Amino acid sequence: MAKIDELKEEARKLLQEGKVKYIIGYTTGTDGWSAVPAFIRTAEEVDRIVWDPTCVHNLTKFLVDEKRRKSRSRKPDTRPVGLFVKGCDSRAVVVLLQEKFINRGDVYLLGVSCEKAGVIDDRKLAQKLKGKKPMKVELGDNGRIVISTPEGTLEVPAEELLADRCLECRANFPVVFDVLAGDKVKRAVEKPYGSLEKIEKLTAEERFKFWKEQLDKCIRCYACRSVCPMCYCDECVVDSVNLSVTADTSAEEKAQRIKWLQRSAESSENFVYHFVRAIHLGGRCIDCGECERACPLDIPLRFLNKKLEKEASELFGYEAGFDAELPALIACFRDEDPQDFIR
Amino acid sequence: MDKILTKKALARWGKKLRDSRVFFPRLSADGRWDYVEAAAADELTLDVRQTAVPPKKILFPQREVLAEFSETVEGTAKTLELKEALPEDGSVVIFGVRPCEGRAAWLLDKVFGGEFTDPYYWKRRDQTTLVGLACGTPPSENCFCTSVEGSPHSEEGLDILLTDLGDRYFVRALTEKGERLVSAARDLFQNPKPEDKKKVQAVHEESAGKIKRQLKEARVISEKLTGLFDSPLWDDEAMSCIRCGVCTYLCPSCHCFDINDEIESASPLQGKRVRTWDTCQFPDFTMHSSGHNPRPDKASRLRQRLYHKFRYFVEVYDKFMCVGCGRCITLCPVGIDIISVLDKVKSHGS
Amino acid sequence: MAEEFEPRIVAFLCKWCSSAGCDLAGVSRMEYPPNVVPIQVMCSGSVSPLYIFSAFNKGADGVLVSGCHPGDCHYIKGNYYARRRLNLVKKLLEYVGLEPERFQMSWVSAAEGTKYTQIIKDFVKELKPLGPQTKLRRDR
Amino acid sequence: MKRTGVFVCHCGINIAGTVDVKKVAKELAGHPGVAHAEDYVYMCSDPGQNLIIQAIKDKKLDNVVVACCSPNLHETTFRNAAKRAGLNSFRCEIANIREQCSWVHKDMGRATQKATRITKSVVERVSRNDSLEPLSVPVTRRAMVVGGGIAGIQASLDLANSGYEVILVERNPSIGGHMIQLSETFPTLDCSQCILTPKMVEVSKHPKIKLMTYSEVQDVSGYVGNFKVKILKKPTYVDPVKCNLCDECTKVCPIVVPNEFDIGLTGRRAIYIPFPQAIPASYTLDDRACPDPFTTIACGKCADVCKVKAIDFDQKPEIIEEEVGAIIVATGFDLYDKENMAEYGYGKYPDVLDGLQFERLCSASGPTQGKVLRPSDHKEPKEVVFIQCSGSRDPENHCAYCSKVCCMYTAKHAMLYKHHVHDGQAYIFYIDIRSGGKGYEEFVQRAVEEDGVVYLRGKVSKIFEDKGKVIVWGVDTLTGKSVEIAADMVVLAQAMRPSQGAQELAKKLKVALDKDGFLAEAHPKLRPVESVTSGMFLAGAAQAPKDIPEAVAQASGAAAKAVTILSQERLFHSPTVARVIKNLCTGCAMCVAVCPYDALTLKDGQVEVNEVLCEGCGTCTATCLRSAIQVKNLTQQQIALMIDASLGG
Repeated sequence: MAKIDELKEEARKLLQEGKVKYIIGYTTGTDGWSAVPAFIRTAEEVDRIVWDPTCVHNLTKFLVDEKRRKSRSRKPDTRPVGLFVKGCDSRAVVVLLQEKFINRGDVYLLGVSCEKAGVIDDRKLAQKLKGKKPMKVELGDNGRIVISTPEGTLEVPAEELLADRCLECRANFPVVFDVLAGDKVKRAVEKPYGSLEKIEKLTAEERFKFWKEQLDKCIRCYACRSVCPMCYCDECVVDSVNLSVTADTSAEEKAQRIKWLQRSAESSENFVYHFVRAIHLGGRCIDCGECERACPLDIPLRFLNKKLEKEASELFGYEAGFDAELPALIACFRDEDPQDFIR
Repeated sequence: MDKILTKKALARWGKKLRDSRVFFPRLSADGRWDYVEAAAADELTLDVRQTAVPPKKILFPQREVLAEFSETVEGTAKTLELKEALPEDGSVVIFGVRPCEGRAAWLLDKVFGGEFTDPYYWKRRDQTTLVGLACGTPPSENCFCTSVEGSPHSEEGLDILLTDLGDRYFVRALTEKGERLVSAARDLFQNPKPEDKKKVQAVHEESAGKIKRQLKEARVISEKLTGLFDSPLWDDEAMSCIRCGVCTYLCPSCHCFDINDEIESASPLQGKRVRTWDTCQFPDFTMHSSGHNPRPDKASRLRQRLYHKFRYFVEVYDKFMCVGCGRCITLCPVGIDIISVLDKVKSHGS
Repeated sequence: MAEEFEPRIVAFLCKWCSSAGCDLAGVSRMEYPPNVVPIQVMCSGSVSPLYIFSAFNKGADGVLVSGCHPGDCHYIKGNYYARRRLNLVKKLLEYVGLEPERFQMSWVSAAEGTKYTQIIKDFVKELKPLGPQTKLRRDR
Repeated sequence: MKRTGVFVCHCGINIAGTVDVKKVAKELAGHPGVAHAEDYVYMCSDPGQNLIIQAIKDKKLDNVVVACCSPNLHETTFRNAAKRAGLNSFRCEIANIREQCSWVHKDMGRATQKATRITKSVVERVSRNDSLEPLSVPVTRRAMVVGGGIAGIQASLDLANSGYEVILVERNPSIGGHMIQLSETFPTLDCSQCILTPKMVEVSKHPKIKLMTYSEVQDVSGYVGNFKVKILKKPTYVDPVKCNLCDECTKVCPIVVPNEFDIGLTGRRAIYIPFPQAIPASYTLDDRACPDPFTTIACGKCADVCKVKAIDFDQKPEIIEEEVGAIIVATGFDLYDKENMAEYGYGKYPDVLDGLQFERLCSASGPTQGKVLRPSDHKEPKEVVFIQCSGSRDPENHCAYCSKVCCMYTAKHAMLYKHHVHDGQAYIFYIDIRSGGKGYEEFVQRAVEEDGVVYLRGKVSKIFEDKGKVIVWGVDTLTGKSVEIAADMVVLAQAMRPSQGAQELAKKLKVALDKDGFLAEAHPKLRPVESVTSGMFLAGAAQAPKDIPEAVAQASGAAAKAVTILSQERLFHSPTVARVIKNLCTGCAMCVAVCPYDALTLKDGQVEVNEVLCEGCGTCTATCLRSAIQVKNLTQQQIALMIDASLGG
């Protein structure tokens, strides 16, 4: 990870020469050890930038705000935004390009290869530390993660702390970037969808029980969609405030807009919400795992999106976020698409 | 009324209360702490880490049916019947409530009380007994109750405060409700000895010292806010905000709600009027039907959250609407830290 | 007395093939159980996954989407998009534990009144043993 | 709140027989937004319509729902009624409670409940309808006819004589179809070629007909009134203008292949003219037969002997693009291949012919100049067995349907045979005799009485060769005796099938096919010459087996239908097209990708709809992740309400 310094140099140059508006990267949060998003505007600030296995966030999300700001300002600053991207994040950028949400020129991509590691799952870390407070989490040599705590440092094999999605990642280095730190080492994943097996092997009734328990927890804080870079709609269809509201829509019609689901965080409504999110992410989710990480109630949302990712690849040979020129999964078809389920 | 309860007896106390619904914090299958209703077999356990969802969910549930309506049709004549739906009767006991959570209830009392009282809230509140547990060690890294006029052993809002004395609890009944709960199992309790009281004193003083995080001069900040409404500070601080509802939904003192009619049948008209949690952090919270939104961006929404907690509420009730539980810090997906934001407010311009 | 359970089914029929096929079944006076309320859409390609989720949420015991046979779509290729999109929906619903029988899709041409009749008969027959769909239904 | 009126039709007992229409009306009266609900015995009758019009005026209705038969039947009727009452016609919708309810159920209670739900859902839909005005588009006032058989010829002539340009596309080198192969026609026994050739000539000379033979339709795009067609013109390698029909080329051509015109009874050269009266009168070099006209491998003898230098090896396939307003499909039929007939020897016996081969055998222009001789040894057959329903009316093994013309042409065949071979004996095996048609029954009687044709009622179980004879085993179901005939020749009345390649063409044209592969008409009774795709019409045996007079009649019908479009200055296009909700569209352009009509384009980050191209299919709606594109009067909001209504109440 030493190469990160090259990126910081690049970042400093970009800011000095005014090539970018600002840079979205990571810095250490107020807890003193875990990374949080940072918005670096001056060369001096560049020193705040950090790169370690706690850099979980998919910063691509902030391009959505950037676009909003741009559209609102009268004479927008058209310079690109510098953006730190991991492999998964870069695939999010590809999807945003594919959906013409951004232009390639809008971003200057500072790519970081996860090489053989990735980012950690703070829940796994907490379990390892058994109450000890971490002070720093770094990637050591030979794929071990080094955690320093007041009680001393401990080294753990990366696999034990890495987020599940990193363990199943097939793009552990950026697919698109302007500069790259680290090497393009492909990690071999023998079971890209292994984590799904334990659910898939259940009976229908067991699966329903599992998902009901999980989704009953949902309080609809919408952290999952708020943190998701693919959820860039100004307004989510499950909220549907403006839908079909035109100049001649009566107040009454506004009041009776479509309610695909109720606001109440009840089982049935939560199911609809998460169905809609899952299906809308079909062929778009790039498995950055942010939804699952952001969920304050630990709902394993990744299992929903991963399932559709699997189906898309197995049924239609489609993989999201590798080629911005391809049509979207649901905007194309093949004559030989399976139809065994159709009468 | 002060009593002593041995830890062994705690479980039996719980059993004695079978005529009420008993809640206490438990570790769920997926490793989260949560206030859940005790089943007959369950052993009461206390002193745990902070739950993600505060006990607010019991006093002020995320979904509250306010009324049910149903229409009857005779030919073309229609009559609409509306019937209020108060929470069902039945006493509730919540064990292991943290002093900050108790204080939060005390703040909600002010909001839902006063000139206009909220029957739904109060019915639940009145039939619920809060058994608090003083924090020996802070349940969260981000506790800062002492900075917002609370303490790890504050009593506001609680009916009983337990203090852990190692092998036993020091039980202080603070309200009639609390005393009733104790007398319901009189034989389990002993009277405290003088040294017990000293020990309690010690524990309390010590625990306050264990709180690491601090928000200095909260009152000063509160004053300072008045001048900063239009400050660019909010834009900077909100840069990483993703406009989710975590900080507010999981805040023990946030209490904003939305009211909707849930139509179940269009003809004949049938449905419920329900109150659900809402949050100032959602874009549509202030969305007008005209499409205009007075709080159009996340900066204005972050500002609103802080102003409500540290300015508007202070103006009305002379209290902070923050009890320093630190949930919004711990659970924010992007690490926005209310303490550091407020510190910036304080240092702003000076 | 306990009545026999009668499943409530919503059927999205494309105007040109399946709805016409459904009409033909009528013209030919074929008989099938009245459990299905047809909703005519222009093309199976216009059936949004939201419709299916919503129908189950509102208490449907079964949902049918029927369109033209591949290659016969009045709108050339709408049914191909439907086939892909709704395959994903089906997989998702089954993944969360909904009985596979509850969501079905069929190709019914304007000439296939008999096929439509048979599909409805089978659908109802398959749903009856399952009983009411409560998993996704909003409790009313 | 919009005021909706609901009108429930009894349709005599068609609906009222199984649906309690009064109850439906009563239920609907209580539905929110319904200001008026009533039932009437025949809503489509004048009094019925007046009742609607009155109610609209008296009750100040904004919307109308008529619960009756399929919208395909009376939607227009009631929308016009609503219009007469001053409503926008798009504020009227139909609830189909007949075809999709009363006709398919018996249980009155449940049928009534279903009818109520259907009607309520349509009430919900109409309550969100917009008032719309039809869009209008100019019409390309020319037509294309596909297929140059008698049907295509007739349709082309009728259109041309009504003053419209016609492009007649025929894939073979000459027009004429199967009719030109026939010897005589029933029931008049007049010569088929004699009555067809004048029409063929008229086609070739008609100033308004552009004849494109040896050509195939490759692609059709656009919509009624404005189709764009791509036609592939295959090279004939012969310049018809220069060619003087001297026939020298065929004399020198070394290659012989089976002659399609004589269904393989004779051979032809690689360069050939299909038949003497071919239109256009010109030769064609069949590049599938000739080794390779493009290279020196080709012997080039034909070119050498051609004095007028009409042969041009450099001709290339051409794609010709045409714009037309209407299309008539008359692709005709083929005979069901003898090789499918296991019981009749898979067509491997030379003296077992099919109907068309026998026609050629009898034809003056045929391989035997009209003498009936067996192909095997050119002897005159003394006993001939004709077998009807060969491949027809046999759902288990062959075609389920009746090919309709076989009874008649078999009778004709037997007669013609007797006229050629006076001392011969003709037997006909039949299941039934279907001789419906002017003079048809008399014709069959004549065969029996005048020509002593022996009709045996029964099916032939087996045919095999034995000592130069064709042995026929069958059963006479009237006498119940099994019959064995040692015949000299057997003629199979093979079933009629849609012509080979019709299916692919139908796909290109977006014309539906029925279960047997014939072109499907829009309505079996009321729209027999229209396809479901507006602007496309059907004629001749491509739609179903039929005889010449029927084919001609249908062709004229199709032509007349096409004129109803071509005679318009402008056509009206449904305004129920897609609309973009700007504040939701993020310009991801997924809808642009899925639109089958290229009606959507991305412009400055947002999608725009070309309303003339949009057919309102709504595929865009289902694709859009933000519901930012909706089809007018069938929005997701409307569907959501319909779902609710169809489950509740």
